[in-house]
Amino acid sequence: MSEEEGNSGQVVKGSEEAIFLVENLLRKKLSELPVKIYRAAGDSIVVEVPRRYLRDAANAVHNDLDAYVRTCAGCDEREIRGIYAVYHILGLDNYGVNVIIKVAVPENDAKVPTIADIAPGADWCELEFRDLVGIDLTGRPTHRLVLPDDWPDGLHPLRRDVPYGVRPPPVKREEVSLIEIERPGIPVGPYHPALHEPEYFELYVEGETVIDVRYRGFHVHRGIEKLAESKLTYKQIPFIAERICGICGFCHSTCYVMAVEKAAGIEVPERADYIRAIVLEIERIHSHLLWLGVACHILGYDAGFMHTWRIREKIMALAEYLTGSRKTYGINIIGGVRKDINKEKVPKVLEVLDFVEKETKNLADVLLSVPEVKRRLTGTGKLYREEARKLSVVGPVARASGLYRDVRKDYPYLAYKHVSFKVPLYTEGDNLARTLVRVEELFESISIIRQLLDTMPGGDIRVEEYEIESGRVSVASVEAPRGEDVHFLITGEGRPYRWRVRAPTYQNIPALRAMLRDQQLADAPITIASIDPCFSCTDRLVIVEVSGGKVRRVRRINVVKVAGGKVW
Amino acid sequence: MVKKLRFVKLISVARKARTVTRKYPFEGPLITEEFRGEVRLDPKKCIGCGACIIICPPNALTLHDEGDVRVIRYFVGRCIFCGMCAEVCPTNAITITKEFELATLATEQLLRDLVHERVKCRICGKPFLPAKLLKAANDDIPGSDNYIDVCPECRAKLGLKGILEHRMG
Amino acid sequence: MLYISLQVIYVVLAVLIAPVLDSLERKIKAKIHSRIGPPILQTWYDLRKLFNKELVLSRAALPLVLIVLTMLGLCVLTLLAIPAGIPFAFFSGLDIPFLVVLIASIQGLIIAASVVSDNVYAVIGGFREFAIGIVNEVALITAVILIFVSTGLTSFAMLPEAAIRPSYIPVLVLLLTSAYVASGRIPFDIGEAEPELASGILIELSGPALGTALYSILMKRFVCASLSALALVLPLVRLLNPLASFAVFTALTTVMWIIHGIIAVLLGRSRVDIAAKALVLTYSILIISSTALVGVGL
Amino acid sequence: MSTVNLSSALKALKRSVWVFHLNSGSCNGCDIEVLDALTPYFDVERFGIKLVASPRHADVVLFTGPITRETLPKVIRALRAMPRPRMVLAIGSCAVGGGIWHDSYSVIGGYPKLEEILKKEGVVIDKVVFVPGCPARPEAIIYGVLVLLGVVEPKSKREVYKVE
Repeated sequence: MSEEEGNSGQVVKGSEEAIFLVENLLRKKLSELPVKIYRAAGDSIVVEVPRRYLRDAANAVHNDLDAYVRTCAGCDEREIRGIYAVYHILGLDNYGVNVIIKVAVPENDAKVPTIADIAPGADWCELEFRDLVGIDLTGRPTHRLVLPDDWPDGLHPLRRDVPYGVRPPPVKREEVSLIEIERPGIPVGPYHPALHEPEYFELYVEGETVIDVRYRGFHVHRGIEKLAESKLTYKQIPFIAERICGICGFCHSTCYVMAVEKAAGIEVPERADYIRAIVLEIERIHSHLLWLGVACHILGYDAGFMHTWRIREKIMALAEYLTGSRKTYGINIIGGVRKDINKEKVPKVLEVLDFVEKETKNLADVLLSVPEVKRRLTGTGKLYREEARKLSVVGPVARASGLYRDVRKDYPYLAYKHVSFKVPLYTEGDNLARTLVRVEELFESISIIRQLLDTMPGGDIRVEEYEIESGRVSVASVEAPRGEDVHFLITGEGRPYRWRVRAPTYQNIPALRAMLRDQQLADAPITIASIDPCFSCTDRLVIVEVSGGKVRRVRRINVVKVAGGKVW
Repeated sequence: MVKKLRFVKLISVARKARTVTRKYPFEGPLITEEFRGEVRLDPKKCIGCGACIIICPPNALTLHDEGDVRVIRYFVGRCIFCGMCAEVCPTNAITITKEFELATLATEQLLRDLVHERVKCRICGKPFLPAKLLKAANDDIPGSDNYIDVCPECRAKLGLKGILEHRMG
Repeated sequence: MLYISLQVIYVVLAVLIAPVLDSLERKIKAKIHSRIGPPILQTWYDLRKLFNKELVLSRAALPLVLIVLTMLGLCVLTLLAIPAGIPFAFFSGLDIPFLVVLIASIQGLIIAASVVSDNVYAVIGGFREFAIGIVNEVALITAVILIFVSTGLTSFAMLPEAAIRPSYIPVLVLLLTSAYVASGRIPFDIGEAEPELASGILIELSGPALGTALYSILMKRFVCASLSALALVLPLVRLLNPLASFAVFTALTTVMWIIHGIIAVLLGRSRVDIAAKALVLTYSILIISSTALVGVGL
Repeated sequence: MSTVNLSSALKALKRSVWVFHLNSGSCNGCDIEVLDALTPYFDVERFGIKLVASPRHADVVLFTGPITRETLPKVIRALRAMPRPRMVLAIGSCAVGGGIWHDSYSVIGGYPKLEEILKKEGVVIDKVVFVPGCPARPEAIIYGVLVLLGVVEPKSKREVYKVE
């Protein structure tokens, strides 16, 4: 537990009392800074601070109040106030309250000081708003993070004056290698059997030991945020949100509708909250079974893959039976859900849950008893607690390294306050710990669904009429299978003015470098898979300092030169 | 020792589970009655209002006003099978089927068009809205019979002329 | 005369049913995965398709094809050298040393393949084969030699004595394990570990070249299965008449192949350093115990 | 390299189809359904279908995703690495019609748009089948393979209704 003064043990997280407590804490802590503190929608407090005091405010909230970096968003508000704005969203897990540090950036001098050295977790999202909104960063090395390589400099898609369908001609960028590496760089990707998505890891090895990792992602950047701000309407966005990721899509669409409902103050009927929570947990079960199968396949144990997915098929059919589609459920709409879980469907749900529980229990201990699987999971891909805390990792990766973080407990939402469940916690931080966390979570989800089905109230399932006032700010978060999924929203006319999605894998990829260093090459695929990466959610690039702490400016490395071989 | 050989238990897991393969296409697909498949537009009920076109997130349903015809084109290839069009259609002309065997050799085979005849304006003769839409609008708005078949521009002029006459009266 | 014809029949049989055994193995693996699995002739269909495809070869992969062809030839030669459950020596006079040289050269070829290709994955795959190959080759060769020493055979033409000596047991175990490891199945298919190295050495080959490579791997597996069958059938050769012991030998080869397949399904893939350490440990124990027992003359 | 007569190659292919999974920026809904087709309930191995690790070994590319701008050069390189006969199964509404982000700045817009680029690059594709779905069910993918192999005639036809 954190040592921050005035433990909030007795305060109900996310309640009015907690928000009031945090507000006083902020006023006391930031008393000497010229700040404006006011309540935003739901459980968030906005701290407006002038640009030159951003670092002090961030330091106070992140280090003194022990807040976790959730995300940050740049926004082009020149139409409204003639400025760019940067929002840093930090979460106080102990109180269940979000603190949004807002900084106004003048149009002609679009620069903002970095807080990546204070809060390393914010490293990537800073680079993102530098790419997409064009707000530069001072006080740190910068490089391109999100935009494709052949994208011209100076064209920032998330600026309001750039049309969403712009297609600039490709710009040839020479591949300069500033790192003199004579050891072979092993390209893992973009098309590699262990990775079912195009991402690109370059492992620098000495013999079979990985000495360093270079990751180049962003193959799946589809410009979703730009489409949502310029083409799609409020009603259509849940369907694009659901397709941010093909495994945890429902988390994104739930997070989006909750953000809009919180901003507009829409009262969602309680039955809809229950249905959303049930379908979220069904998605967690299918996602964890899927991951268990893929992990077995990577370790060469195909029987494990086949049997876990045999069990998972029942959950996919159950999801289709409840929502109408195997994966893209499409039942989330602003104000509630489109499909009801009526009485005669409940027995079928319970029957499938019993089947999954029984089968997974005895399959799990067969899987973990296979000598190779057990041997290659233990002790590989270690992530220590301090490193995990520094990088603000989320989900099973955090819970396997001793960080007790679960959005369902820290920032209670939907119907989770009515159910009791245990959050598995391990401290070894290796691949086996992450596996065990996921298996235990799976059984917890089954018990959560049973409790929800018992206590589900009657009543209708959606609100038809609602008013969405523009200019309101809100933050919503959901515990996706891979971790905390945070959506930041500023409402606008007919469609959101700014909608920022921070998927869980976004926080976990930087931790990969720590896990992969000095490990065996053969363990790289299983360690990469152990954070259960979902690149279509994330899509970011990270630059890795060469071992030995020397910081080098790195451009794209021409793999062919380094490895001396031809990559097909 | 027994704990070491527990992985052999896999044989008993497999024997209990037996072979679960569903021999598709010889046996039926693993489908439930709630599955949302291809969407079908019923020509008899459709009035060409375009509500489904506005709501369709991937623009699979598009509206083309060419010459004296309004085409409502449904491109199955881009459809995401969310079923929102069926929900917003005022005349329930859109039904969701269970069809998923849609593979084809060319994307043209995935187009479904509904062609509406557009009514020509009584004054300027320019085609503007489908007949059924005008009829539906006429039934809803009482007393609109005399200028229902006039295109928006002419109707505006008529209205303006009416006001001028009234004021100049 | 009978012996030569039996031996030739055996080799022809091997060439034909190796792919069938492979699809049978895939079928059994599918059953354990609780699914149907491919038809029995699936591997033949695969080979037929591969030989109809276009040959796309990068300049560096050409020598690899040569290696694969020589490997195929060597495997067939080894099958000729192994007495098919009958007291017969195809290469009379030099039969045992010749068998040992053939087995060593097959392993050597795989190691050579690792140096040839310049694709990064193939290089890494090759080095892994190299590591496992070295350890395993030593074990396999000592096992083959010890079999004949402990049964008092100096040439295949002689009839081995029926009595099973206690020293035969560790030798048998040594041979069975090293034959299994040589067959390149999980947990020791590390050189071709599909999820990590995108099928290692084979990554560059396509079409007919890939077809020959896969076929040569099947032939190598058949050699491993028949070596294991040979170790099991040797004590019986004296008791049965030639035809019966030939039948038993062929049956045993197929049974050994199936057993290899089942073991592969139950295990996961090991890592090259763990596998190498484990193998060195087990082999040294077995070799020391068997040579000691044989030395003492038991 | 050597010219291969396509007809005999296609006939030989009916019973043994090696597929390579190429994700060009998909949300991985369809990719999971592609993997699902290998698992016990659908078991495409009974048709002789096998997932292979390198385009060099593949006959058919299971193409998913709307081709983001970043993956375009790598997609072309992977397709060029395949030996002939080279066939593509475009799976999912992203691959067939560009999906919900078909006109975004960072997306090419599905396989039909890629075909023009491939012609310019001189990469010949022998046969293409489009499998709609979001995600395309494993059975729909199997049906797509059957259409690709010519075992089944495609049911879906272009329809034009006149409204009187």
